[in-house]
Amino acid sequence: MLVDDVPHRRVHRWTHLRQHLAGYGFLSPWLLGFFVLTLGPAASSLYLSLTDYGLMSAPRWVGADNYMQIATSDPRFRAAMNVTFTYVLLSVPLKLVFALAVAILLNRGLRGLNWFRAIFYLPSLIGGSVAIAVLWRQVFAGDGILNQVLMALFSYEGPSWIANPSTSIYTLIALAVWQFGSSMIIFLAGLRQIPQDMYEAASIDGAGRSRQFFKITLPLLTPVIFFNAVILTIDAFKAFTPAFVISDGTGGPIDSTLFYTLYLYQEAFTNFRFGYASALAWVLVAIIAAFTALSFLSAKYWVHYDD
Amino acid sequence: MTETTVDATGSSPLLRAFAYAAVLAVSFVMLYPLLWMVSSSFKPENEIFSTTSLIPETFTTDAYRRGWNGLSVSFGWMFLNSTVIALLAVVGNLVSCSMAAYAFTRLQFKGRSFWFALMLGTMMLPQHAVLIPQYLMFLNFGWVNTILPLVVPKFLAIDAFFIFLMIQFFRGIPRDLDEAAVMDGAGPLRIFFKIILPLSTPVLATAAVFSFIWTWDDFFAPLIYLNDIEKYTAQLGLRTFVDATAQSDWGALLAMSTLTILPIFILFVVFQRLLIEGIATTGMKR
Amino acid sequence: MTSLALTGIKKSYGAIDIIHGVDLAIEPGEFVVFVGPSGCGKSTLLRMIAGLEPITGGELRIAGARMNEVSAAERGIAMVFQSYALYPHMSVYKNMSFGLETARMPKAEIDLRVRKAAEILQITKLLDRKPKQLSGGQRQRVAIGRAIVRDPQVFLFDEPLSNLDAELRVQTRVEIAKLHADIGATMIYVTHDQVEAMTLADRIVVLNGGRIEQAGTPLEIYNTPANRFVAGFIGSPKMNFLNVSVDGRAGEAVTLDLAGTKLAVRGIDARPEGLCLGVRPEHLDVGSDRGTPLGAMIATHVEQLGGQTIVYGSLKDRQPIVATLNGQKSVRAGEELRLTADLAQCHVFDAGGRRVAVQSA
Amino acid sequence: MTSLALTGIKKSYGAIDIIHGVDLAIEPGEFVVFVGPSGCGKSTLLRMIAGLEPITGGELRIAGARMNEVSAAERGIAMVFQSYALYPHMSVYKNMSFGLETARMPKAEIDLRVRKAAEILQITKLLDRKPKQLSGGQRQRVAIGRAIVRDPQVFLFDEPLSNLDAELRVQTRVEIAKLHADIGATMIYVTHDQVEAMTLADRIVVLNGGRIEQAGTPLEIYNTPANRFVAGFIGSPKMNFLNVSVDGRAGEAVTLDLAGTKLAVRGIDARPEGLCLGVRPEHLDVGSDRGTPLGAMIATHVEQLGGQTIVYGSLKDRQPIVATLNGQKSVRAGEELRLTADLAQCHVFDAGGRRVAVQSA
Amino acid sequence: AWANERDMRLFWFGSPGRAERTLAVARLFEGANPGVRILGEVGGNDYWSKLTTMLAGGNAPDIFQLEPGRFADYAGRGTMVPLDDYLGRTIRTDRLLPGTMKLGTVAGKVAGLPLSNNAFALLYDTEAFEKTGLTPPGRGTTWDDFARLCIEMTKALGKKGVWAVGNAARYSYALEAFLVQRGKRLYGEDGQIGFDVEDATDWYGYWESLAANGGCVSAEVQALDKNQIDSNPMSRGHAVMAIAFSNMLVAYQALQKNPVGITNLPVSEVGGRSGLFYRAGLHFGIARNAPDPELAAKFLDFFINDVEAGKILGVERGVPINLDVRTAVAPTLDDVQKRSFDYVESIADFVGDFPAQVPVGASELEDRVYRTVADRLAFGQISAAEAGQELVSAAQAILSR
Ligand SMILES: Nc1ncnc2c1ncn2[C@@H]1O[C@H](COP(=O)(O)OP(=O)(O)OP(=O)(O)O)[C@@H](O)[C@H]1O
Ligand SMILES: Nc1ncnc2c1ncn2[C@@H]1O[C@H](COP(=O)(O)OP(=O)(O)OP(=O)(O)O)[C@@H](O)[C@H]1O
Ligand SMILES: [Mg+2]
Ligand SMILES: [Mg+2]
Repeated sequence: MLVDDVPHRRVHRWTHLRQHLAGYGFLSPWLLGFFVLTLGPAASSLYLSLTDYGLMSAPRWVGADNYMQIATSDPRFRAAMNVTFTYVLLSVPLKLVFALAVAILLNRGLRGLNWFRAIFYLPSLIGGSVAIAVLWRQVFAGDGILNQVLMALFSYEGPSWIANPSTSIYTLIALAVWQFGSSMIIFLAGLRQIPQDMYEAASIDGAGRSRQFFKITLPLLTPVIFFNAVILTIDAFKAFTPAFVISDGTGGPIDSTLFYTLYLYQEAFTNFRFGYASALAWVLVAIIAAFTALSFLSAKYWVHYDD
Repeated sequence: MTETTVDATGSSPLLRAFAYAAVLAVSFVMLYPLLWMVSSSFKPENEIFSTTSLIPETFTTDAYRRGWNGLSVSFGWMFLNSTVIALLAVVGNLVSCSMAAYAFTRLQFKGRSFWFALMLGTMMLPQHAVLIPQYLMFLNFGWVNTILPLVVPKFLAIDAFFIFLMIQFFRGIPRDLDEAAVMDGAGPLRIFFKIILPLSTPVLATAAVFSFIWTWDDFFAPLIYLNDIEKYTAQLGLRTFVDATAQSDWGALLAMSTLTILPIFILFVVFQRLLIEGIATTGMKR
Repeated sequence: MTSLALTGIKKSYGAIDIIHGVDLAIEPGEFVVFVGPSGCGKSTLLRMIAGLEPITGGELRIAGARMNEVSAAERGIAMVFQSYALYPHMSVYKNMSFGLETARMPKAEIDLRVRKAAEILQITKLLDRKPKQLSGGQRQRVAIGRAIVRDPQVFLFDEPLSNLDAELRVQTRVEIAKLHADIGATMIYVTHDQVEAMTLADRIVVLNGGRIEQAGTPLEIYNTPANRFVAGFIGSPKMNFLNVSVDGRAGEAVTLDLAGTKLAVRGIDARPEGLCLGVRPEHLDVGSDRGTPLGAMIATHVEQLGGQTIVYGSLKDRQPIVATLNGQKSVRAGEELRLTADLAQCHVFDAGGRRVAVQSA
Repeated sequence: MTSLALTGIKKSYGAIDIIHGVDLAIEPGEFVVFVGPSGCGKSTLLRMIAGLEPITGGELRIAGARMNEVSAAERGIAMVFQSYALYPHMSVYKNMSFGLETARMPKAEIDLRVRKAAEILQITKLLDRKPKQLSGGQRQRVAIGRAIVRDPQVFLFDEPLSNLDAELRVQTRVEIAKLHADIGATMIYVTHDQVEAMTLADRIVVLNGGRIEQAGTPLEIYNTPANRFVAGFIGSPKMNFLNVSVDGRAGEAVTLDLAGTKLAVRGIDARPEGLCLGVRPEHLDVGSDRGTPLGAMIATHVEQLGGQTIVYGSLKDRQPIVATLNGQKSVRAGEELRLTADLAQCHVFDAGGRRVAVQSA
Repeated sequence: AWANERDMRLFWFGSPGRAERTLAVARLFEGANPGVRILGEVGGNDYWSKLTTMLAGGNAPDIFQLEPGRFADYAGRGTMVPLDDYLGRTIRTDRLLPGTMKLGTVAGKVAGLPLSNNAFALLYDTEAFEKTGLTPPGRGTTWDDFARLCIEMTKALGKKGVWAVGNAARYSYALEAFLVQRGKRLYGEDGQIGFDVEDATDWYGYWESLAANGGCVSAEVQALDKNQIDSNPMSRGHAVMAIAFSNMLVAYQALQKNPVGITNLPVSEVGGRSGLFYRAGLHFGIARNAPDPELAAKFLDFFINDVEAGKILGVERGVPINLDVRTAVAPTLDDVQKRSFDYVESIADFVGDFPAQVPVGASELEDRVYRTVADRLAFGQISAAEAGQELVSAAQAILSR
């Protein structure tokens, strides 16, 4: 045994090394991207967040001043947080429910399924195109189609949803829900992976459609729900384009659609306070990270993984 | 799997009719804004906002002509630019993200969960925060005003979303198959190319379509990195129709928006079958 | 106790017909076993009865009521799936209680039933585990437990024991028999296993290519198989089919030639071409004084099972033949053995495979 | 032809020990069968040998070289998986050639080997199909073919036949035996099928709870099981274990009391408490003149297998007992049968389950 | 290749029409200066993000376009080469409107070159006035007259959702005219605001009462105005008048079916100050990092002084500041352009002095103060007095940072 020990250890090291090498080999594009494209800029932004830095000026170290200001004396930060949390807390669940509901409807084997699927994906195709601004005004303005329909059906004279500061955020939530296509596609794929015999076993067990849905479909879909929820939440916190396009970058009316990233953007690109904007960015990262960590922790209790 | 296998017992005709009605109603509501956009692209400029009707009073393709030729570079050229960038992005994302996802799901190496957490972390960073440092970096590389800043990062798996997505689906491929390949003497590379990738066509198609569409729709990166009009993408072209202080050409914008959606819509229709098909595995017991 | 009646049941997938019209009446409380080669439609038939697969043609009645259009959930049937189909996200306990909860049974009653079934199947210790933490055999038992707890009127089993080890298999088989005796439910059972089929069945139904070849009690099937297919399918090792020719005929009596050995039988009338003699390996004896001599066999390969010795070999005319001998016999390859058999236990099949009733002359 | 040596092999999942130190030397070209109850660690042991599962403790040597840290690909081992694990996206041909292409074998050579293996396994016609177009049995053969083509020094099989029907099972079993005879590779085979174990093995290794209970030739295991576990595990129906007490002792000779019947044996020394007598059901005879009388048995339940009759019943003192009788015997429940057995075929186990060598006195 | 081949990047925002004209001038310049190549870059809505990024990255285009509202924010941070050394030499100033360079001066230096002139104007739908028989405002119309006119007009139109004019409380330029008429300024030379709470309160009070009496559009209609031509209530069919800039007439007309008239803003008192002045339409600046500022200056000279270039550019960016070019351009104009051109000419006797340069921080004020305060007022969240207070304190806070 003693004699054999030396060569064995070499073999041992080599196979282990090779395993690690393979792992890092496959990860290398990402690693390279991470170190070159992300880490450097992220680090410099972290540094800038501790400085006062404007256009054409050298960064000036101010320590935690920016963070202090955010925490204590920035009313617009609070406004932006308000708007963003409203958006996240409403748009994510709504979009999830909507995407799931449509995915389930479409999973029933309706004739012409391909077309419906494509139609439901259409709104997502338009992305953050500038055309959205016009379309949304057309639907949600005082004389928009929504109010015309409300008038015709219920004789209800609606406000100008998009212009009224108390309703404008909901038009953006509606936009988010409208573009549910990608989540729907991912849900559809997830639904297809649920083995058919699960439903057979459940129907033999006497379970009707709703019980099958709640006891089989939903639990087995939890990994996909989890995935979508995490992605949607992160994206919703970072949402920028909808408000940028629809309010033309102002976050108006009266800051009612001042998304966090929009505020960050204004600070950086119209007010040239790059340092402060960087601090805002890292506060956002911290908030998202907390949310994501929470969801990963909670996943143990409600997400079912098969492997 | 065929489209109709899901209802083993067949639902009642009433339920079916209800499902149809629901789907139809929802799809009309959803489509209205887009229908309006398409119909407005055929209206003269001063009719666009004066009516909510979906049928143009005066039918004209003028907006298309204005839009297509209105800029010093034809819109067709921008379509070409967009296509090149989007295709390269697709290739880049598929290659680099699937590699990363494979490493995260199937390979054992030190620091795996650490890198995984960092990978998730990169998803949380708002792009505006790193925009200027990134710009400086690409400027130093001499890449500004080329498509490299738009394309090279995709080859470096910058879109963690796709890694995450692929991880979810790779997990559904039975480990038995990897192990069988290991017994067949295959190393990680061969397993990746010959087993994992061929079995992942649905998720690869999904990633391909998503990344094509998202790259196609992206305007911020092209805006920042492309300077010459000849290099503009379709989305950038669209944005030049909207002008903060002068007059916007809404007709041309709507017309070109319609045209911009068309290719990706066709792409989607062609690929959608692949997108949602489950992973095909052996008809294994257990 | 419920009766089932299948009348002209058919199944097609698109243009391909899988089941070609099956007629079968199952008495209340009867234990019916389906056997047949892989792909013959056993599972399909079971699934049509369960309501998991639409019936293409014919009628299914349970307790007299037409069931073709009734949903699976409402047929009052329990089923053990070939793939187990355990709910991966539920514990073993939950897997078993799911059906009972669906029926809104009181919690205490559920607990009682689940624990009782778990005890029977020796999975009490596993109740908190998830299916993925179980070995193949353990999963199978959970699947059986899930059916048992519901105490239904009709049980369907699709190869429920195929992954169990010998001992458990015997145990579970006995449990199922006891279950049947206790609750008297009607049971339909698909299996590949000869012993299971023979021991459990009130009636065995032999399927082939979507048709019933024969239905009868185990011993009927064993002793008087309707045709060569059934004869070959039931029994392991398989019945030896030996080509024989008609050598001579004297009134009722016919002399058959088996590789040179003459056998006198009665009952064969016309069409003497393509006859074959069926002898089960366990009915062959070696070097015995009793029985009719069948000639010599050259042993080529010997398997020792402990309680039995299986000798593989061939007759003079190189026809292969297998003999199962009791106990541990020392036979070497190349050895020549004198075969005997009781002609009463042999069968003659005509060229069409039909069994011809013969008596030794 | 390669030898394997397992020395103190251990496996734990976290804190749970699954394999508790296995020592086993396998000769070059030997055919070793692992048997044991479900969950005893058979698959785990196989996977450790294959290199799919890290070895927690102990040493694995193949052809003398330590293999613990060598990757699966470099151990020169082929494995047939319990789940087949065919590559669903490749044709049968590709499935079989994959390993050879991995080894960069010339195309012509690959073709030759694949076709040869396909011929052996009778799947030449299926070479262009995808796995999902195959029946269970065909898939199994492809899985075996995939192992064969690589011409490895060591084959591992994990319950390869469990999904086949009786006939195919026999066929494939014979093919594997032939394969072993032809290529002479070392083979390790996991099964829960008694017949497979007995007929294929050069040596059977009986595992229980992660330990080796006994290793020996099939007949050794059958005839002289080391302990009560092995005795009970091998053989179907299971060996009867009958409680006996020591009634008297005269020098070497001891009189045992079995439910009132006296049996005189030799070879039992001290510790006479908790003895039990093991008799295989197939060694019991009913109403026979030969053998030692074991008393009367009341039949409670009878199973007719066609070639055999299994009688379940109990002795006078209500101990359950099973007897396997040759042929179709008409025994009714409640009937009293006189049991006899050849004491030379019986075993005595002490309180610890160890077999005590006894001779009839 | 040419030994002296030089590339020069030119960056502007605007309509495709503007791009066409600008590039044509660039080609003309290239023709006149062999070896020079001008690379045009057009921005749309996102011009400012891109410009900022390029400036921050030290990769700004040699010449870029700025608008008066943001001019000082860029000029004040030293992003541009001062033009003083080039003025009168490379850039000929002899035929320019006298004093125009004040429009490009920040902190005593000429930071950018004004390209054109325009002035505040009141645009109106002539048809609406004809139909209702009301008289369009003119030099004799006071703010009070205007209020009465608006209320009457709304009534006379009698259409739901249509008012006389947009709510101009949020337009800093309208406020500026209002202030100048009162002898105040929007911004003083000291870089602070040039008015007090009372002025602001009066301003807001005026619009609050006009809105309350139905003279101007509702808050919801006004809120959708992004301070762009096509989002203006008049363009969207909610008003028949708009307070805007003279050069916008062309664009407004394109969105209207009826002929659009142009006139001056109402005044505080008849015969008093008009509140109007010539302001810069747009600026061109030479980037601090430009490798060849001399060449860039040469281009600027060409752009404003060359008659052929002027003819190509027309009045698309406003009325040319070079008087010769003005004369040359006049006959080439169509009817609508001419109306706008004539308006600028016609108020020559009516305009006041050039204003003080807008201070650094003005664009932040535009983005987050003027509009927000006016909207809060319009939606009834605050009173006019509070609005005045808030405007002054917010403006002071931002400008003194
Ligand atoms: N969805 C389907 N489409 C087409 N053919 C099918 C389908 N399902 C089953 N079949 C075919 O129907 C036949 C009967 O299948 P079935 O599963 O009932 O066989 P089985 O008797 O249960 O076989 P096994 O013993 O292998 O389980 C097979 O030939 C199979 O190929
Ligand atoms: N990943 C794991 N984590 C914890 N325990 C495990 C794991 N995999 C297997 N086991 C346990 O290890 C034991 C041995 O499993 P193994 O699969 O080797 O059994 P086996 O002998 O092959 O059984 P079978 O005959 O049912 O296939 C079982 O009790 C099983 O529950
Ligand atoms: Mg089946
Ligand atoms: Mg196993």
